[in-house]
Amino acid sequence: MKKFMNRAETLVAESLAGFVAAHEHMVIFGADRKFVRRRSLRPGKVALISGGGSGHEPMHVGFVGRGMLDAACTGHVFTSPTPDQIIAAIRETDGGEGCLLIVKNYDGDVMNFEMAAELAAAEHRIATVIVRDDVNPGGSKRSQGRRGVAGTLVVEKLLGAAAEAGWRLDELSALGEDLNGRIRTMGVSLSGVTVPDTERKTFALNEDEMEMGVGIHGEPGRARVKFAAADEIVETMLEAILSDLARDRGDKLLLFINGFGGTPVSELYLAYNSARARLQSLGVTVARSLVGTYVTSLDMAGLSITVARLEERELSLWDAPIDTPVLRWGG
Amino acid sequence: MKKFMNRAETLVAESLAGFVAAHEHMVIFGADRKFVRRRSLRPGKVALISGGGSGHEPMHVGFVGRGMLDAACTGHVFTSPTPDQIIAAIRETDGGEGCLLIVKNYDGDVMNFEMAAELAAAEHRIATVIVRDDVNPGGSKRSQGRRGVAGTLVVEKLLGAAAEAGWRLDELSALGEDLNGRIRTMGVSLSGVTVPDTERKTFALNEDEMEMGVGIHGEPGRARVKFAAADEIVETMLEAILSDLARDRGDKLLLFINGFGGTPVSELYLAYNSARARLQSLGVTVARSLVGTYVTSLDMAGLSITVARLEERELSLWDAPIDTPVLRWGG
Amino acid sequence: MVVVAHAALIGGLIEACREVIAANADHLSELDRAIGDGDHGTNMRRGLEAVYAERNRLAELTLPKALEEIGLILVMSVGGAAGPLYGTLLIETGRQLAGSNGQIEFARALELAITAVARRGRASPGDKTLLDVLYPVHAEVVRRAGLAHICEEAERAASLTFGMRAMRGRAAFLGDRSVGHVDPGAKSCALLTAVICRFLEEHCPA
Amino acid sequence: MVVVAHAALIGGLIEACREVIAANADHLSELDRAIGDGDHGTNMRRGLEAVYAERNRLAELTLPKALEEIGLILVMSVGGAAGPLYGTLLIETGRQLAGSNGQIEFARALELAITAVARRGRASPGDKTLLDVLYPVHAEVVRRAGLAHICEEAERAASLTFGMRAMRGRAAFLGDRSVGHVDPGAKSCALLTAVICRFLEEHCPA
Ligand SMILES: Nc1ncnc2c1ncn2[C@@H]1O[C@H](COP(=O)(O)OP(=O)(O)O)[C@@H](O)[C@H]1O
Ligand SMILES: Nc1ncnc2c1ncn2[C@@H]1O[C@H](COP(=O)(O)OP(=O)(O)O)[C@@H](O)[C@H]1O
Ligand SMILES: [Mg+2]
Ligand SMILES: [Mg+2]
Ligand SMILES: [Mg+2]
Ligand SMILES: [Mg+2]
Repeated sequence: MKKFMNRAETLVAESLAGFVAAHEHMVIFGADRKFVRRRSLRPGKVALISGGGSGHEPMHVGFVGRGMLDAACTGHVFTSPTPDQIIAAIRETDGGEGCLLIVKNYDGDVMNFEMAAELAAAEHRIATVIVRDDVNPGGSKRSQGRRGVAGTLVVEKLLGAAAEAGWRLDELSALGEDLNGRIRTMGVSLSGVTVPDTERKTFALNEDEMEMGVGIHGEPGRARVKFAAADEIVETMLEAILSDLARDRGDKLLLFINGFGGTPVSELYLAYNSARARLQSLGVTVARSLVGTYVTSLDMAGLSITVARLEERELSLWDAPIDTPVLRWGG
Repeated sequence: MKKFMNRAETLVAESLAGFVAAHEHMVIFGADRKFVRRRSLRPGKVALISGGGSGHEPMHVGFVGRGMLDAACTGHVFTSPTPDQIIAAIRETDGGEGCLLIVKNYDGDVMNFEMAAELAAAEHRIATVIVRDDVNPGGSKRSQGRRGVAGTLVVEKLLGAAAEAGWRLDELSALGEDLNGRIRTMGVSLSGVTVPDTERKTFALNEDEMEMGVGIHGEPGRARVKFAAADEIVETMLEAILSDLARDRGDKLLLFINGFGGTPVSELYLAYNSARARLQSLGVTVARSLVGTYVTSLDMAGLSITVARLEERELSLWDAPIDTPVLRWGG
Repeated sequence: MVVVAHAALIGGLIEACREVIAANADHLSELDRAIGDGDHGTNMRRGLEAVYAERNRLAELTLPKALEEIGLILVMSVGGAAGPLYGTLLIETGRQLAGSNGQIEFARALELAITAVARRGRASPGDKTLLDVLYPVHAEVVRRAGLAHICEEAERAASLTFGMRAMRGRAAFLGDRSVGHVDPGAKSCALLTAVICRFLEEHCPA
Repeated sequence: MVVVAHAALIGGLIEACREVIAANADHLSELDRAIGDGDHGTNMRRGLEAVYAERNRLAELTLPKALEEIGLILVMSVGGAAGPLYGTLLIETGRQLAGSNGQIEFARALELAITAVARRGRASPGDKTLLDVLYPVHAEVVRRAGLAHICEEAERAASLTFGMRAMRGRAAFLGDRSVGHVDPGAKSCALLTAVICRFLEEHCPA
């Protein structure tokens, strides 16, 4: 494992320090460097806080800024941040309108954010949206259900725009819950990842194998299958996504191709091209697009496809101005 | 080699088609898909055209848009575009103020752009800037000199802003030439790359080795050395860069950490943190920063450091609004 | 058997727990790599090191208060799934022991704490988690089994997770592919139970 | 020896060149991988396929015009360094032969074309490029050596690049590490020279 690092113990802190310095006009560290927040908080709006383990960069810190998040808490690699970080972020960003916590559905994240919410509940109005965009991993009913993966970016962008527009805490919370039914993601991996602490690959694949249905923590997926042509891979993934996504004719779709860290952007665009053609052949129009390396799993080679079914209201929220280190558009 | 592709022969075309479709509000294909250009050309300005082999995505097509390039020509992987592509781009974007060709200093690129310029010279005013930002590879005087690498982004951004501001062809050409003396880049690689056509790694490195002084075509560098801690690598690179860069005290520096495609952004920020601290300890202030995966070498693991010495005039050009698929800031 | 003072008991337990986790961290991460994200050993070690750093302060506290504080330290340092789970276990045990003015039996306090852990984790018996060690350990405590026996039972319970299909935690995403591996959380729980039993056996009156 | 018609000569040469490049493309890329970017075989094959696709049209042209047209096709299809270099060689040879109203000797036309290639590439003898085959081939043509001899000399010249330090092209970035490898462009040039000589020997009057 060759990584640009000094020591495994300080890797997350050093990288975060670099991130904050490189974007110092937009973001600053919160108290004790427990989180990263917008340089200028806007009073009178609900505060949006997200976070999770590191290893998914540029998510979430890259989404801190006008029109998206107010603060992001980062844990160790693939390890949820701890409640003290989340509580500190709540204290520093809640301007009186309450806090919305956006949490990916992993037991660790859910439990840590939950403990933070319980401990801060006496002094703050808090609501939580748990993002569950992963296609149904086919597990039994009793399993913990869908993971929160790349679709988290979509949820955070839409809620961020809504919060900026003055939506109240309960309205945001309702929108977040509603979005969970309309965003689906599926991931494919061409390689395991090396967690810096352990210096070992999470799994090994042969030259002609891939893992289908992976999440963003280097864990193996649903099934190990034969590597195939891009069109074939995309078709399989879209089929799983569309059959898991309640759908009306005439829906406006957002198509988001996300790289896991080790895949060149040219391949992502090739997959986008393939996915868009496939959707078109099914009579579905792509109304909005995003292609890039946003929600990663360290240096994993692979990508995920996210399809979101958006109504007019959400299309406007998607188009609304955004100014963060990573996503930037509109006036 | 596992890549998301269908056939090696159509890979570049499919990826470009995806790129154009994903950013259809900003860019379109030129005639016969020979190049990509701004959707709406602005009359009365010099046209900026760049290009090169593919494999460096998102450069150059990602830089087509307001405030940067008017058109970009893409060749096969690591292979210069052909003169017919460049001539077509000249014809379609020259609004009468002439064309500036921005070319990375590789023999193939230089010769193909040169042939295009010769063939189009009868009907168009054309000037060429050959970017040479690579630190001196220590070759003899007769060698072809510095390569054009990640610093190309800086040159294209500054010239793009100047062209947008109405600079004339000769002024742009002079600025470009002048910048060549003030931008230096050095690259380090942790892995060879797999050229899709050949399906073989360009070179193989052991777990404890890295290549110092690499370019962006998967070619080996100046020297194969022992892998080291990030601080140490950064120090070696900065030393080579600074000693090759004429420098006045009080200079305003732009620090640009560029990923080669297979390196996670978190590692780039860690390297940025290290480089910034090192520069500070040398009494040099970082005035502008850029961190990301912009000028790549397929999926190579590695990064380059670019330092540019900018005067006030160029700082304003850097800050000037830009609206391209990849770089976006300002009003 | 050496009877030790209360402060030395808490300090000694902390030290023993820290040691067993440090010695087994790689193994725990190895187990986690098979069905999770490979960091359970690292997470637990970070937590135990944080507790160890405060052992002098902790040793001054009453047992219930010490348990609660250790739980909070684990919550704030471990992160991931294990932090809130082990944290809740200790915090709740401590609070139950404290709240009842010493009236509550240890077995009952443990039971309520385990219930809190299950609620926190939305987990049930057989889900292939650390609860699959906690439940049998509690059962042994209830029937006042000897320390050696509890220790053995914890080990046995952990190894039984080998055959289980994970229903919670990251391992659940593997579905059937989670079968055939020992759960890392169950393993760490068994290791801690064992080292605590052994320490008590050596240093405490029966 | 079989004397062939003019059209069949051009068509046959195109076919022979295309064949030798197709058969050696992997080997040429292999050489390019050692000191360049590993695509020389692919680039040349793409070029020769493009020429081959137009062989019927090309076979109708005069030799000078055919050479110029082939050069243009190579320029517009090969890309990279090899495209403009091989292109310039053929375009200039054709133009020289045509411009002089047939007065110019082939050796002189070739000389001027090679000079144009060197100017295009800013390259000198000994720089470890295809010029290191072109110069000796030209020298053999000047002294009216037999085709078999030219063919041999081209091969020898290509193998001599093994010891050279590259001064132009991507290989130049390797400095001393470029020594000890045959230059891919020199090799393709020798292969083409050899196949052309052999074809002419078989099909043309002496
Ligand atoms: N929902 C849950 N309920 C109970 N135990 C759980 C749950 N999720 C995870 N665990 C336990 O936590 C262990 C994993 O801990 P750890 O690896 O430290 O956290 P993470 O999964 O966040 O990386 C699992 O082996 C399992 O015993
Ligand atoms: N400046 C130059 N002058 C002469 N020949 C050159 C020059 N640059 C490259 N070459 C020749 O071109 C060959 C490489 O061609 P190719 O691999 O197709 O192009 P690229 O280097 O663009 O990938 C080299 O082996 C060398 O013979
Ligand atoms: Mg973890
Ligand atoms: Mg090439
Ligand atoms: Mg884990
Ligand atoms: Mg080459």
